[in-house]
Amino acid sequence: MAENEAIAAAFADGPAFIPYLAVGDPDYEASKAYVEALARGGADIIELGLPFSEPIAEGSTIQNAIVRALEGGMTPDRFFEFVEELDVDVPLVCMTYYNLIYQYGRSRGGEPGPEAFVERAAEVGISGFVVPDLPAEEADPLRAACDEHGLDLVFIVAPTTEGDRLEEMMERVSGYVYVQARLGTTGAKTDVSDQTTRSLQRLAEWDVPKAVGFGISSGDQAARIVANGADGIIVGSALVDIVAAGVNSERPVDETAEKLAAKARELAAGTREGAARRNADIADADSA
Amino acid sequence: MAENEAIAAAFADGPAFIPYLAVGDPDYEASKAYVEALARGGADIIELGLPFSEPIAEGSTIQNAIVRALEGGMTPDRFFEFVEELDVDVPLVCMTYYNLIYQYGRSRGGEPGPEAFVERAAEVGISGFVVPDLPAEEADPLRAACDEHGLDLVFIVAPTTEGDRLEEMMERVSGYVYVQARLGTTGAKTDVSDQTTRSLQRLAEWDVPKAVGFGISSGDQAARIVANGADGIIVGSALVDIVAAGVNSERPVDETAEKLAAKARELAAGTREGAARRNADIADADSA
Amino acid sequence: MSTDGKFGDYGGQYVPEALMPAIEELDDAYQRYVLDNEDGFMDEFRQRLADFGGRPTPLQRADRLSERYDLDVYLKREDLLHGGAHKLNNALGQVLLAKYMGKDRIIAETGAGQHGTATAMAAAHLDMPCTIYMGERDINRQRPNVFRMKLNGSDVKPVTAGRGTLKEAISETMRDWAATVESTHYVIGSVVGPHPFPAMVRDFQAVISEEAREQAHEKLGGLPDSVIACAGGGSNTMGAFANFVDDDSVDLYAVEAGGSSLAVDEEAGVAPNSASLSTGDEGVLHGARTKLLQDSVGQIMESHSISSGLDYAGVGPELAYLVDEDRVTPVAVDDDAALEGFHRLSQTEGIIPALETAHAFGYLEEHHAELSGSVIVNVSGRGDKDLQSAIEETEAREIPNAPDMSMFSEGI
Amino acid sequence: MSTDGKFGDYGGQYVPEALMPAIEELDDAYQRYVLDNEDGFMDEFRQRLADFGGRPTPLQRADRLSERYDLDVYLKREDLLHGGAHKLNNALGQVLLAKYMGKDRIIAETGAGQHGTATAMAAAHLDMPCTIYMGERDINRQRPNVFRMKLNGSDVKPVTAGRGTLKEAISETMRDWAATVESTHYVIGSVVGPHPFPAMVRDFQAVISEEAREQAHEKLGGLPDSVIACAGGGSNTMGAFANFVDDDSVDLYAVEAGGSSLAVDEEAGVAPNSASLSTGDEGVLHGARTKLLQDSVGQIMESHSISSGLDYAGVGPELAYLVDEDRVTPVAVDDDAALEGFHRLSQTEGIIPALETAHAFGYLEEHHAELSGSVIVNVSGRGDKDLQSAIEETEAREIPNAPDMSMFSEGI
Ligand SMILES: Cc1ncc(COP(=O)(O)O)c(C=O)c1O
Ligand SMILES: Cc1ncc(COP(=O)(O)O)c(C=O)c1O
Repeated sequence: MAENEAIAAAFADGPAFIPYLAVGDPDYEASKAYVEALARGGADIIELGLPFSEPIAEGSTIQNAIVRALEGGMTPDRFFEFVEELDVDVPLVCMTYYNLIYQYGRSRGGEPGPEAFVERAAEVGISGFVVPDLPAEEADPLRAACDEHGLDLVFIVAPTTEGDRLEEMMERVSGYVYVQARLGTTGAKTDVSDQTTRSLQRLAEWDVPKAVGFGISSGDQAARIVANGADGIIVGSALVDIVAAGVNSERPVDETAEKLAAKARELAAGTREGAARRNADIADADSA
Repeated sequence: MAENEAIAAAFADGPAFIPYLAVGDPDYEASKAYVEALARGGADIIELGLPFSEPIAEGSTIQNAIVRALEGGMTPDRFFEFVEELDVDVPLVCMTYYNLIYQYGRSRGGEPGPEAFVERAAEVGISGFVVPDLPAEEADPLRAACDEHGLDLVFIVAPTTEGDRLEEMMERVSGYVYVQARLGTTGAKTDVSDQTTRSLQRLAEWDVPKAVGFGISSGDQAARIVANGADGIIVGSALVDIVAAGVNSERPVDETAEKLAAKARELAAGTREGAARRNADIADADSA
Repeated sequence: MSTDGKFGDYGGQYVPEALMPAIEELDDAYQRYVLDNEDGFMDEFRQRLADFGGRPTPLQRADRLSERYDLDVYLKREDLLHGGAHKLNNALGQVLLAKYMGKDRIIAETGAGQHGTATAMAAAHLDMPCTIYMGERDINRQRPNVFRMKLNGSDVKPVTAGRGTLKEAISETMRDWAATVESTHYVIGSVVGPHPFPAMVRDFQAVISEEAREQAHEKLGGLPDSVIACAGGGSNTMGAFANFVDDDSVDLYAVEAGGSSLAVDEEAGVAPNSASLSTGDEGVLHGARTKLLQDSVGQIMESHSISSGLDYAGVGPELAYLVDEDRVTPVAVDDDAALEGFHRLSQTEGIIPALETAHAFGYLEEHHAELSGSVIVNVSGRGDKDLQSAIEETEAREIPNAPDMSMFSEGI
Repeated sequence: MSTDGKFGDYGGQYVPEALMPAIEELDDAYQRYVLDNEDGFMDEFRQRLADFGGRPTPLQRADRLSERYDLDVYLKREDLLHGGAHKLNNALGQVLLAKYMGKDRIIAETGAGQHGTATAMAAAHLDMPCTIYMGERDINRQRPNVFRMKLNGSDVKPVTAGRGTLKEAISETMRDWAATVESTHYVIGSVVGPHPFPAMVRDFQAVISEEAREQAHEKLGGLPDSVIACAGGGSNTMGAFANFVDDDSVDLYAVEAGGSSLAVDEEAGVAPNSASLSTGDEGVLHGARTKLLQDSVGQIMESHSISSGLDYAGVGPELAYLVDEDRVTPVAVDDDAALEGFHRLSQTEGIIPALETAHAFGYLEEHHAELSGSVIVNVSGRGDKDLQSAIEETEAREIPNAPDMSMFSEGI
């Protein structure tokens, strides 16, 4: 199984801060400014959502972002263009639903199947995928295409994922696992579930990085989660909320970008802070 | 079986013109003027409708008259008062539905049954009854009360009445039979059905007077029907139409009364004319 | 019933002479086809009720109501009959009979439209031209039912006379019939009118209790202790009672619409209820002697109920007789109790009853403590037709178990 | 079906990881209770379908249509099922299954409200708290159904996200389920979604063809030549086909909504039809691989039909498979033909069908000459819910057999 080097590098020197935004929300240009703001704010990896019309795994925050992006004219080809034009220096992970990946070949006159999509993604500089509606059992064709192009395939591990299913997933995962902090769909929440801790324990035996997402909205939370052992934190809705607020209050794009950068800085700092605490704990434990 | 003398007298010197009006239409005083106008116009007998809330045997013309009369406050007791006060010199027949006849005793604190109603009717000078929803089979109590007070009970013979039913009816009838000119309910029509002729033939063997009604609206028709052998003609809707027109155009009561009198004169004249023609025919036949 | 069309002193044939041949002809057809199954009429009727109507309807144990009332409550599910009410049993029977009689046209009157829709369905099914008279005001209040009749190919004739409601429609239908008796059959919608209608409609509806009695033997191992049915004209009532009348151990309850009050307003000629069995006096209406809501001189009173199908001043003569004989217990529940029954059955058993039917459940809710053992309630119809009224009437009152319906305050 | 939840390449479980345990648990329950009748589950299900639902529903010969088309037309009368459509077969099965699984809460999404009302009824009947998600726009278009759900005690939650229609309601229900899988069962309304739903819903609906097959033996003396059913998600379709699939002599027709045209508007992302079997491509939607209406890059297209119950961009994976295998013939009729079918059945047989069902009759009207012998048409539901749309849509067109509806131009 290939491992994408850029992603591996992002986790190499400590826990990673991984923000998410829906690409094209609310339009192409603004969206570019927002993603670049995240990079500026300290993102180690960025998850770029390619909007699908039926986002069954999303909370309403991201669902609304997707509706805005689609209304703004986002398509797979525009998405690739977007990535190509993007001026950032961090690895990019494409988060989308399987039907868009599967149909892309056909849209270019070929057969349906993931190869064409992955090839094009690799071309524009994508480093990996998260596909929330693709279970490990159905993932072999996409896994194979990723391997061919040196891309990672990230799976989401739910609090309820265990036993055989977990095995199957861990056999196919690369880059990092997306540890779902709690049941439910995406959406900013203030509590940090101790389901997270249990999940991290269950995953301890595998040495792939574990990035925790779902409901993280503050630097504080990020710090606590990383202190608890996470190798990364993924933040989506809390950032999309800023974009949505900007849209609703018709704020200028650069102001919203600045707010996003600030939030990213807070979260990145929280991530480092958590890492420091954890190292201190380990040091404590060592010295005890 | 009693025979009411006044009614017998009305048929004694030739065919009778028998108009109908709903009492109290559109109000007590106007109604009195209208009935008196009919008498003035040459009525030989007058049928006075006591309005019942569910007049199932009436056409819409008379149904609407009944609604007006009820809204004008007509009740059985007001009806009797009306008859008592009426200044006309022709026999009066009360036309109403059986429930009003049946309940009157109870309304005066006694038992239900026709006696009280008939007694009171006799008192105020009614000479007979027509009860369109009372079949001969159910008529014995009313017949008995009529006999006691010397009142007639008129039955309606439909074009379809024959055999045993006709026998039963003819056994109980007195005064005259109401020969229904055609199927259907009351209402002014211009054609004179030849069902009438057949009905008259069927009834020939009984010597009770045969008055034809349902749909007669002109002196001409009256003449033809009487010429065909009828002993009387009954006219309701054509007269009620005049009352209704008066109500609708808010015509003064005396004008409407005058129109009614004029119509009555036309119909009475038609009746005499028919009688003359029949006598001539008979004379012709005799001389042939 | 004696053969002269009387139930004690009730019943008879108080109709205009012009209609007598028609009802005599009908009586003859009733005797031959219905009572004697001539030409296999009843077999065809039963087969069509099964295939077209969906009979037998279930006798369902209502587990949750049984628990609530500490009774064995069984529901006879006439709401599942095609059209959504017991009305089709009768309409199909009469339209088929008209065919056997060689008639080529059907007329009927309808108030709320339930009988009209049932007749229109039966007429379409049997390819009989059909005219339905309906008061103009009722047409405006019951548009979905009017539309259903038209969809089924019936000619709906608005009656503008008088107040434009059921009574004027009845007169208009009589008028049509009086003029067309030879070709036309008048389908009366309940166990009312002149003989043979009360007996014939009862016999068509008796399939309800015929099935229920058999189903009770299967499910309860014997007879129920009581049978409860709402009563307007009384056709679902007589249908539900007929095969239990001779079982003296079975108590029969006819639940009338108590409206807003059992007292009457003589002055206005209005009875704010439709409880003719409970409060009416003997009299003659629409062709039969029966118990009526009338004022002291015998004018028929305007009745009232939130359920238009119970809103009638008369009642079937046989029911009047059975009440006088103490065989049937007449009871009444008011509009509020009926709405409570409506919500109770909807919430507790997942069955939304017609507002007519809801009276039976209102009675159960209020009086279950007086009952014991097993009870069959006749679910005479479903409530889809009543959603709008149920919202409005519920909003106008304090019904303890009503759901929050604020979102519907502007109508559905 | 193979045991991995696939029908050929179709089907599968394309769901967020958080739901996998729930659908694995459900799959286990499906195997045990439904397939192996553990604890007598299927016996209780069948008994409740009979008593509460009114099964069996008749297989009725449609005499007048048979004559018109020179065929033996038989109607499988699912319109007589409690609630007025086949939907209850599935809803009752799933709510009961949830009870057996020890769940204490039910959720469902609904578009037109048919599945929601069926679920609300079943939940009331079985005393299960129930939440129904429904797009805000759909709520406003389907108020009577919303009211029925509330009357049955369900909590109807308006979904305001996006356009406020079915797709947003589905997402919202998924969201609820993802957060509450342990206590809650999600009742999917058709043979769609991840395994085991397509197989399980088919098995609950298969009672339709189980009965029909037996009834055909009684009434036709053998198998029918064809079975016709409308197809949205395809649950009434698979229910009507399931027990005939192995009978090669029986032709199976799935009638889809052809809408206004079978062509698509890529630009607008709109397919003015819902004919995914006839015109769709393979893809992944709502948890399963199946045939879909999608644009060239794989975004799901907005579908269209006058019947909201057919208005869905996907279709059950098993149907997609049976079409690829040439076992099921996919056909489509347009809105006009569906309305003609609607009026035809109403006028000719006295049965007002749902607009969904009307597509099957539109097909019969247009293509009867291509059929021969005996045909069973599945009358998946009754049209009471559709009266308003039927008026509006009929008025907007030239439908040859439409009745005069001018009196309804201001609505019913
Ligand atoms: C459902 C239902 N139940 C009862 C009635 C009352 O009629 P009856 O007393 O004749 O059964 C009606 C009349 O429309 C009705 O629709
Ligand atoms: C009466 C009726 N028929 C058919 C359908 C379409 O669903 P399916 O294709 O799952 O049977 C619906 C959906 O609401 C319906 O209500």
